[in-house]
Amino acid sequence: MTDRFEPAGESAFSEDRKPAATLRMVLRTPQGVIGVTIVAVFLLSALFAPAIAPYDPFQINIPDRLQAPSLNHLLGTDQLGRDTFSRILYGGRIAVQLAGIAVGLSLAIGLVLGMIAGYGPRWFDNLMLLLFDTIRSFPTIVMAMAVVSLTGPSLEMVMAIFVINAVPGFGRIARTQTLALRNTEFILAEHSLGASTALILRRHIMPNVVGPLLILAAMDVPVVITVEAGLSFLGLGVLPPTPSWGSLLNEGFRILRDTPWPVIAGGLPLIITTLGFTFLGESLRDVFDPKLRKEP
Amino acid sequence: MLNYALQRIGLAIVIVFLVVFALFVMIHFIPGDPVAIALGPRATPEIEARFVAKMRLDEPLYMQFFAFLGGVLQGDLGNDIFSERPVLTILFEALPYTVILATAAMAWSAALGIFLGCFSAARPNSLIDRITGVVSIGTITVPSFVVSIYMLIVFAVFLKWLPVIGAGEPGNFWDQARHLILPAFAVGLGWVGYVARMVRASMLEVIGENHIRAARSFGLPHRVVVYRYALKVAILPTITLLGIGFGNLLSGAVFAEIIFSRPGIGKLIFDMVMTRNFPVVQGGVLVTAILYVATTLTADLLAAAMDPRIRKSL
Amino acid sequence: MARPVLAVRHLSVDFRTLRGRVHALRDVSLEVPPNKIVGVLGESGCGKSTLINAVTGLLANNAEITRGEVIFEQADLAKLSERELLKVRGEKISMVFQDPMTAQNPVISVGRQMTDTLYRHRKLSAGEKRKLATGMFRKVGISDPEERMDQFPHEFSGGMRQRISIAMALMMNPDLFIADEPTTALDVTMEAQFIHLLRELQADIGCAVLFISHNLGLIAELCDEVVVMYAGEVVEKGPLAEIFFNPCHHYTRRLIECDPSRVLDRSAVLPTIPGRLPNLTRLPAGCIFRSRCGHAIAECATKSPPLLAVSETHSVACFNHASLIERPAGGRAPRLKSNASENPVLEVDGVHVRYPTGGLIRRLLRPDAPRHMDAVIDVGLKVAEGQTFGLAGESGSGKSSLGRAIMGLTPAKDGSIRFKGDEIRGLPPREFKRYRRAMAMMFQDPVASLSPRQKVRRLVMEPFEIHGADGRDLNREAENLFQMVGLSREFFDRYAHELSGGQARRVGVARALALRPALIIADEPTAGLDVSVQGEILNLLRELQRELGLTYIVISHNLPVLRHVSDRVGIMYLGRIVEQGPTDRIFSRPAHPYTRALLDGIPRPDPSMRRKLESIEGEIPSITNRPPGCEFHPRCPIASDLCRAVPPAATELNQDHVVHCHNPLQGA
Amino acid sequence: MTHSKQGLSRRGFVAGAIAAGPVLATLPNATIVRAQGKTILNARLQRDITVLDPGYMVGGTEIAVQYAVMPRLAHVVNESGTFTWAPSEYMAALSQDDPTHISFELKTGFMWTNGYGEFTAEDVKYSLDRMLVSDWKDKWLALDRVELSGPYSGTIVLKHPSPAIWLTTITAGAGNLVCKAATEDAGGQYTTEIPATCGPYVIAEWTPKQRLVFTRNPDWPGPMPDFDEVRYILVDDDTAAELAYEAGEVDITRVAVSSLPRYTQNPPPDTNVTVAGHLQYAWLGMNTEHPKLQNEKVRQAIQHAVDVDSIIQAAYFDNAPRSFGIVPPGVFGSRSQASFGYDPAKARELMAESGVSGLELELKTLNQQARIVSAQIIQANLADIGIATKIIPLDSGPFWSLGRESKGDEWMDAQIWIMRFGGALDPLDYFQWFTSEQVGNWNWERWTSEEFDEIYQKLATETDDARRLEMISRLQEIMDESAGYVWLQHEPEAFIHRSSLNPVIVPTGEYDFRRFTAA
Repeated sequence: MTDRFEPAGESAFSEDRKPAATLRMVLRTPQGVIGVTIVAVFLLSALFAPAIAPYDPFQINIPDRLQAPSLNHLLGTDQLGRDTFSRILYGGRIAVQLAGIAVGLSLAIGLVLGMIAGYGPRWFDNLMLLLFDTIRSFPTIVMAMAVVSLTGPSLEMVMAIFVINAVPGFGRIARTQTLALRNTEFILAEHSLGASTALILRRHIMPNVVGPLLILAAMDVPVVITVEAGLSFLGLGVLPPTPSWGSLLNEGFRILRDTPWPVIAGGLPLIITTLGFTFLGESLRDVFDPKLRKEP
Repeated sequence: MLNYALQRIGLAIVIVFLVVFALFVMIHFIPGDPVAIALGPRATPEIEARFVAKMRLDEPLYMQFFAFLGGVLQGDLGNDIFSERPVLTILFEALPYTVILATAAMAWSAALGIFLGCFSAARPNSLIDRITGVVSIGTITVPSFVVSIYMLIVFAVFLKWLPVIGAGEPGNFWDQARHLILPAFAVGLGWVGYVARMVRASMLEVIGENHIRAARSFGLPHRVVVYRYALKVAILPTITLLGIGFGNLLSGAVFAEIIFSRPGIGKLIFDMVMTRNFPVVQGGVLVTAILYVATTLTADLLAAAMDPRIRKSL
Repeated sequence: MARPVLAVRHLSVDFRTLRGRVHALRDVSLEVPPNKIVGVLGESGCGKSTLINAVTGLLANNAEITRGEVIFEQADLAKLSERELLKVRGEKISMVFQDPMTAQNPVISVGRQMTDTLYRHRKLSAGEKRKLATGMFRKVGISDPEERMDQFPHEFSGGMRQRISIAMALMMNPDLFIADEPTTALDVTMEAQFIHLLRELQADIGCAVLFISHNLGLIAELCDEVVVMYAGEVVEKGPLAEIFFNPCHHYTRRLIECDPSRVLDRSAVLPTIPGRLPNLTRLPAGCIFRSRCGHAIAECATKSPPLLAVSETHSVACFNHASLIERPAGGRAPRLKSNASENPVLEVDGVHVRYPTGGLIRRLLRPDAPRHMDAVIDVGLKVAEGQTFGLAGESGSGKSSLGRAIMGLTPAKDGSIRFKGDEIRGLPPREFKRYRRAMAMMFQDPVASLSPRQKVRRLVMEPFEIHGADGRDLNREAENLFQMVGLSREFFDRYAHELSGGQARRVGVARALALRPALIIADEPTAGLDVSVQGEILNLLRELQRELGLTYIVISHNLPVLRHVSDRVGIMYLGRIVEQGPTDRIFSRPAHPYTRALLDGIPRPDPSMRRKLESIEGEIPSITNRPPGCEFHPRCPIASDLCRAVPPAATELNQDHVVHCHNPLQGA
Repeated sequence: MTHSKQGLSRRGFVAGAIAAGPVLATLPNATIVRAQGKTILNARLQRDITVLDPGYMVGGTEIAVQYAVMPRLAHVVNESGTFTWAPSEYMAALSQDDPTHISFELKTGFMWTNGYGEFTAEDVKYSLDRMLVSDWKDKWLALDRVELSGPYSGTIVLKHPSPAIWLTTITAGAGNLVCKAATEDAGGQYTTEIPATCGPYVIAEWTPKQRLVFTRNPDWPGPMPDFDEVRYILVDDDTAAELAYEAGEVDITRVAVSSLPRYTQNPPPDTNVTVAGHLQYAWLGMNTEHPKLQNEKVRQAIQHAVDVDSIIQAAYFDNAPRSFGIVPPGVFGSRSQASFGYDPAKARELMAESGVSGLELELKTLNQQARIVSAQIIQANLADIGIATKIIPLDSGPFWSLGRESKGDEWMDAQIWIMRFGGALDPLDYFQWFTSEQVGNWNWERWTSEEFDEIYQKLATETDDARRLEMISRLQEIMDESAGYVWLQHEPEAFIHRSSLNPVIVPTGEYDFRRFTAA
């Protein structure tokens, strides 16, 4: 460790891992400040969208359609004359939902499967690896189309497709971490005390595995939104008139030659939010563990 | 090494098998009928029944699956339900374009990404590092269909430097190369960011290791330390990433293939699922799964071969 | 005195960290005269590494030299540009680092790495460079250098890799050679070989050496002059003999007293230095050592003591050192009595531990390859109630595997393990759980053996959670346990990483004690602890044994520590106990040549007891590739043909002294 | 060239008001691609070909390919704004002798490629006979038999009078003729490789998923077409196709309706916009049997609630004629008024009368931008009258199975949907999917009317225009009364092309390359 100085008796993990302290550490770098700010604005604007939005995002107003940005409509209007700025604000709510539920679910499933794979019997580990590899080898597009064909496109389906594809990533990291922990002294120490597997997994392995996964989760948030945009492009996205960022981008793309505003307006929040989450994710990674790498 | 390779190959076969099986299960549940999709109200129950029989969809799932596997073993992937052309032929028409696109995209993005990653890692937290970081993330985020269309408007419509559609005159290398530039750019752009972030992260980690300190303590110049000593170690996980990226592009370059009207395998599969032309879908998924597993395997083996620690012990 | 090769003057270094500015070095001055070996002595956190990084210009980005200069060949290295520094590094100054396993690039052949360091010599052809490199290889004692040049670092053992490090460092015939804890990661026998090599090479090349270590014995063994550092300051410096025979700073004196290898009396309580290093972000006013000193005077609280000359060559940073000079170092320590009885708590007989190797496909491909390796072979031992059995051996000797097999953490293949007469080998986990109440294990790394995300109180109380509290008042129980191991209540809510090594070890002890076990297996109880803290833990263990009638198995590679705590000692080599017997007898009259070599390998913190020769040659063979006959014969100085062919049986000499050797040493 | 057209057979209809320009209009001059001394036309191919056999084709682009290389009896012409048929260049004579007999006489000297000899009446008979057992037999339902009277002449005998057969069948894809000998050699049917062609162009190259290239047929006896080479280049995506046009890589392409305003108001240099026809008809369908929609008042309320003009404005950029029934403008019998219109007040009134409240409906539609925009407007309109609507976009697989009993039980759940069919130039073609027989197949609205079935039967054989008009009006009225439909719009088949190109595009949207001319 030539990178940082460690005062005696404290490890690289020093201070504590309490959320408040972690936040303090993150806020000590410009990158962290930007990340936290953007993510905070993202969450707040989603939460208070009804209060901030100047228009009803669903209000169709044909005469005002396809307007360029103006004081009336900060980011212009779409094909149905709806206010793009309001739709983006509400889209943020969708994004929060998508991110929260889809990423959260992937994390939870990946965590459980990964931990059992890493700690449990060899055959289960092999089975999980096989499952993860199979999912990865399966063309995502075909999977998405199959799922959507079955049920029609919806937010839930976008989430389901994301979860199916993201679980292997989380699972692999959880597994690797668990494998690494499995032979550490403190786990051995728990064994020597006669602790049950469930107790060891729940209390001693999970808290150590979940940290790296949270970092991956932060970095996956923008990925969900881009996935949603891509699926919308292929007509496999969310239900209209839901103002998701992906569908905004996709709708904008269709009328790009007439007006570039919807694409710009739909793309900017996506890029900014991605930057925010990535910065936050990387800061978290720097705080928790510089060694962790994101698996693609 | 041989041991490792054999193990991985065995696993790969199982994975391909599972992928194809999963596909059959999906097909079993996917609603829709190719004739109705193609002909709309002109589809009569009679014609529909004929096509169902053609695709063996009236047989039990396991029968369909084993019939397909039996065909595969004899090198027969069935025929397109409408044109009756052999699926294998159709796939081999599309495959070269996809492979060329994926190769070109990964090649340029890896070259630039590795350079940017090293460059950033050598100056962590400097202004240049930060700018590179923002740009990398930007490239990761912007959906490739948006990039594609802007590239088209700028380079093909306004500047008229590059062609818009197709893969170029068959057999004309330069024409094909010209047609490759924009799609390869659009597809590779996102990967520049990925690779750069990845290389930066692993470089930072490696640069923190003792042997780099040792190399520096022997007075080796910065350039040698970063690009020879550190990169040689840091590149290993990146190779795996590139393998996965390449594998994903085989079926995942759909956006670029649609917008640039390139006859690739990703778009082929997409169209064929849309029209429920299942024999082509089955063949396509089989081939892409094999290629995916093969490329990731190759990347892993390559990474292993480049790492003497693994090379000798395996 | 000749002009020093290196002169550090008033050097201060700060680190900008997320927790504030760390004042890592403050006003450090020292000189390295030509052709001399200067030792820097200090415990962890004293700033040794920062010092050498500052000298070589390898400080991290967040470090800043706030004051002072580093004069090397009339130039101030602290002010040189990176380009100029490059010329100095490698050519004039070179280094060897602590961990040989990570010091070379894993994907570049060692030969290439060697010749790369010669990149400035454009005149040399590749062949000549290679020749130079092979010559250097030969010099550091690597056989077949021509072939081994093309191998990769992982193909060498730890000892060999440290030799390669030296070879690389000395390629350019540097004027100054810096060794940063070069033997800490090595086993005793390897360490002895390394020190010997270093001395030879230094004499041969004639460079100045800056040798950094926490190990008093090594410093005493190797150095001409000593600089003692504490918390980023030089507290005392002078010629070796002055420092060891007439230590003036209270820290130096106590450090020397603490070394268990100095305290020969087995029953004595080890001296310790209570307290912790101060926080270097908020420095206390006055003397940095004041809080732990015990001899502080009023002045110490207000002023930071400067280095004062005691003699021409010896100076010390202490206001109250005069009183010291009058008192002789090392007082009489109080004694503890052992209360061992004859009832065996644990009987181990003929135990094997075997680990499988390779998977199914490997087995198919190479059917003749070994399918398993034997970590422990035919081990038998008996521990009586209240007794301490010491298990010694180098890394890979199987001592930890044996400990884990006894605890049922690793299956033992055959033989028997009886706990208070009950056979516990091969019990299913459910049934074994009953015995876990009565047996406890402490693991090597004091911090890493505590679950990192649980509060200390919960950790200590966990045994009750697992085995049931039996109606005990857990709060009372917690306080009791904490009191027993000497921790205050304020530690209840801490996490493991917030503890120092010593505190964490105490928590480990409390955890082990929670269910009042009869037997505690302590795996390297002092590993990772500074000398000053080792004593505290050993004293605590002894005290608890006396109070609670505990039985111990102490596993350690550190023979002085074992001598202190054990009633009986077993020496393990390649999975077998090659010799066991009463501690005094083993240490005074070892019968096995290996035991003898281990004992000879202990560096004495006494300049007057310098060893002349390295004890044994070679390295420990791999356990998958055991030599025939007596497994020690390739390294044994007195091996005969018989040894090479026939494994020796157990020979009982007397007084339970058993040895596996065809030719037990005379006098045993 | 004898060009015989009898009054009876002149089934011409006034082409409706076409927004951007008449088909077959002569357009101002500009340059067309010329390379290496050759005149080359680059046309966008929207979908790759799969089956070129007229009996088993999918349609669309495949018909365009057949038009270029295969013989036919007649083709569509526009005579001063009226669509009618004219004998093709292969014909010495072609006439409708009486309502059930069509006589033909071929010219001599048209040779099949690949050495299959001359195009004869035997080929005509073979082609039409095989249509009766083909996938396209519904188009030839009226055909009884073909009687040959000589090697080059014969008579097509119909089972009953069928005025529609000219514009819906003989001039359409199902009227393309094949070579008997070659087709039999190929096993009776073929897919991507036509065993023998006989047209001014031959297929020189087909690179699957890329392009299909026609070159002049050197053995063609008739006047040579204007282009040495026609490259039919595959571009799936509309946006990409527009860019390809603007970059000069194609000379003619179909454009999305949403792009029409841009190209009409601000066209790229030397560009003309051509609308071939509006033969698509779209409606909001309602399942009259669904429990939620059994109440006729509710359905009538919906009929009055939908603001079709807004849909046309938002989704079709004001470029699609509003629909007042299934017969599109330009086709005989097209209406300019339906029995209901946008009237939210009346819609609310009807809702009140129905006594239904808190109605929640699922609106299913194909997953395409314009339809989804339309659906959102309908959603807003229905919300105005107290009906909550959930839009369910479907991809074509599940969508086309939606109301069909043969595809499982989905049809029971179908509530309301946006549907679009395409028709031919004769009104008869439009009503065939809405008879009682079609309930559960393509009549997803599931209403039945004996009167409708009866009139539809009669209409097929009726030849008198006045009575036909009356019947067509009544049929559309019955559909209005079923309250199963809200008529939406007729989407145009719109194309942009170089001004120097005179394209000939049949109203259903297929290119007729052989008649393309360059100025």
